[in-house]
Amino acid sequence: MEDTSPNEIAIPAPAEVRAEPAQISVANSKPEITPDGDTDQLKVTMGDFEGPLDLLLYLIRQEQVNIYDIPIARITDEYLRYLTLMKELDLTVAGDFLVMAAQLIELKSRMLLPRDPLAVEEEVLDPRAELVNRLIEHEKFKAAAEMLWSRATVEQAVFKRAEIETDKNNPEVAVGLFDLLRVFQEILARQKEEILLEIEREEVSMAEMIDRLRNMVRSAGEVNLMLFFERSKSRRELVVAFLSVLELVRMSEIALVQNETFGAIMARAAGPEGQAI
Amino acid sequence: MSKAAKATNPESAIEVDEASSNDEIEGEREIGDAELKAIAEAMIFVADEPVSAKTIADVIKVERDAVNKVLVELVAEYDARNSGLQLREIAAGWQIATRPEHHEQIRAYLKSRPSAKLSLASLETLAVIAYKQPVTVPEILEIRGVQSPSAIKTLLDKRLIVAKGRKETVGRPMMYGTSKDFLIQFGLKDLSELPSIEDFQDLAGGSE
Amino acid sequence: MSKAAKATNPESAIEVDEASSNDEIEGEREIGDAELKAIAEAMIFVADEPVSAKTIADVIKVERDAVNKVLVELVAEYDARNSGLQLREIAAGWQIATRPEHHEQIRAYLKSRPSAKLSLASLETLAVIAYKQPVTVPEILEIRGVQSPSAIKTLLDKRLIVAKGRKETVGRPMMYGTSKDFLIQFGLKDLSELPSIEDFQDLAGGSE
Repeated sequence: MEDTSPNEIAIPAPAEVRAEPAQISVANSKPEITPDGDTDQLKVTMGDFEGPLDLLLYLIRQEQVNIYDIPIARITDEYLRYLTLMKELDLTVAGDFLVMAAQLIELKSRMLLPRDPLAVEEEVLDPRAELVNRLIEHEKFKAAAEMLWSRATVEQAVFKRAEIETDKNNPEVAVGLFDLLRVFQEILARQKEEILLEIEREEVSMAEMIDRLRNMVRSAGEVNLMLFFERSKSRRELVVAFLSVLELVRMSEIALVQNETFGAIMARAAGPEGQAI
Repeated sequence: MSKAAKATNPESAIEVDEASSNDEIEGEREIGDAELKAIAEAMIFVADEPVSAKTIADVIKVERDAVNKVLVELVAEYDARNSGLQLREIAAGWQIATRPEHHEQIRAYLKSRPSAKLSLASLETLAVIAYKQPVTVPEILEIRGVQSPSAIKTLLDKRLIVAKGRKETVGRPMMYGTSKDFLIQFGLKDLSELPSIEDFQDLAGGSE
Repeated sequence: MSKAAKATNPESAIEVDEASSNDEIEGEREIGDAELKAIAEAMIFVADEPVSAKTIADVIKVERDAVNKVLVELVAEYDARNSGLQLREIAAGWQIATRPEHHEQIRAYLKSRPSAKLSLASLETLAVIAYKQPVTVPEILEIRGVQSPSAIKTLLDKRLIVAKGRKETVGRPMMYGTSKDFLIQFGLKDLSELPSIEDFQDLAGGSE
């Protein structure tokens, strides 16, 4: 499976191969387990897990169990197996998944406790109730998201009139609260950049930059120009760096070589004819 | 001053320029339904966003009910003649737009592509905000079970949601709600047009 | 899955994603006059400049004469129903426009539009005033790096800012701050509800 994306791996098919592929309602919302052609392997696409609740809902579907009567022990084991798989796939397992794992394990142990025979019937709350409510609540919003998706799709098929003369007289933009903040931050960033520029102006002169490059070439033999340029702390310093390269080339102190088309450009000490040595 | 306008209504030219308040205007001249309908249609056409019946009523200086009446008639007329355009109510206002069934030809003409859809994470976050507004980031986390900072930022950038003040609780977190753009982009008259979240219950519980 | 959306147009939900190119559309299918008329109308409506009959014919893949015929019919229909709009042929092609006899009301409407809309210069100035108030013009200049005299005037005209007395420094410059109208327009209870840089960084820095 050379052409698999980083999110896909091949794992040996477990004994209980489930014939039915996972339901896919919205692209990439669910991991997909499908038989891979004639090999006896399963192709696992992790998809975009939107979070622990999504994974749980997926497992509940997968195991075909009643959401109101979840076999916690079985689902917890499955859940942990997936987290392990995600780790093996080098997918970053977000903290949210681990929190849920802890909750599941706790729930599992509570389910194992014998019920207090003296407790009044009404006080015996199913320890799973809260989780079930969260799952159902979450699933409702997933359905709502799909509804929004299909509305947006229809809306994209509807077009408004093009700009007309009167619009052009009014080139102003509607402004929201966060626009104020965004614009203010942009102004501050602009200001900061100018201040940095001021400081840089006093720091690195052309002569110093030439010396820096000369020393680097001398000590390392060759210098990757991209890396050299990346050291620049400001646009101005970058310009100075660029000019100093040109200057050393002009003075035949260095030569620029490229080992392959589109490869890195290297600066090397140059011989008398300006050839790289 | 155009001759056409003068012929139609010699006085109003002066009144309008003064941008007078409602009270000052002599609303006495009777505007017929046909004229009202035509002006309302023209006004909706030039507007760069949906126009409310109230705005139209205020500008023409008639009762809002009269405007509503002609708009409903106009909608029926557009439909009856199989126009390529539709008059529709959206985001608490009225708008003229093309009909979805011609989207292929229109798109071919405009050489446009459908714009990028929202990611699933953003859509789910948007759904939570739409139904639970005003809602804070911690509350969204509670329902979704995942952090959604980048989804919220995307929604703010796309102007689909707006800040709705702060919640008077620990940390005074910012509350969010949907915007007018949300209604427009999802073709909604107002929030009440959203199906009730409980309607999704069947889908949710019905895994068996 | 929205019932409303489905009811409106069951097919388009699927088709839209394909964003088919011109070539893919099978021009062979017979298009009736009514449909041709509707599409031509929609096309003229979305165009940002007058559209020639030839262009329409090319996109829909029909004879130019057929297009001319339905356009002439459309013009007559617009006129017959006393629409507020007209379909007219000008030098370069066909265009939908308002009728001159309603120009006064249209102009009155365009003038009346309340705008929370601002030019970028005004917006920047407002942002500085909102976050740094009370602040003087020289201080705003210092932060923005650009003079903003007309922006200050615009903001005063729109009543978004007010003078807040003079600063006891050289020249005693006037200080400005945001107004009550500012709070109302941006839906804020008080200034503490302004989003802070931290609110934004939480979102921007978040990973998902």
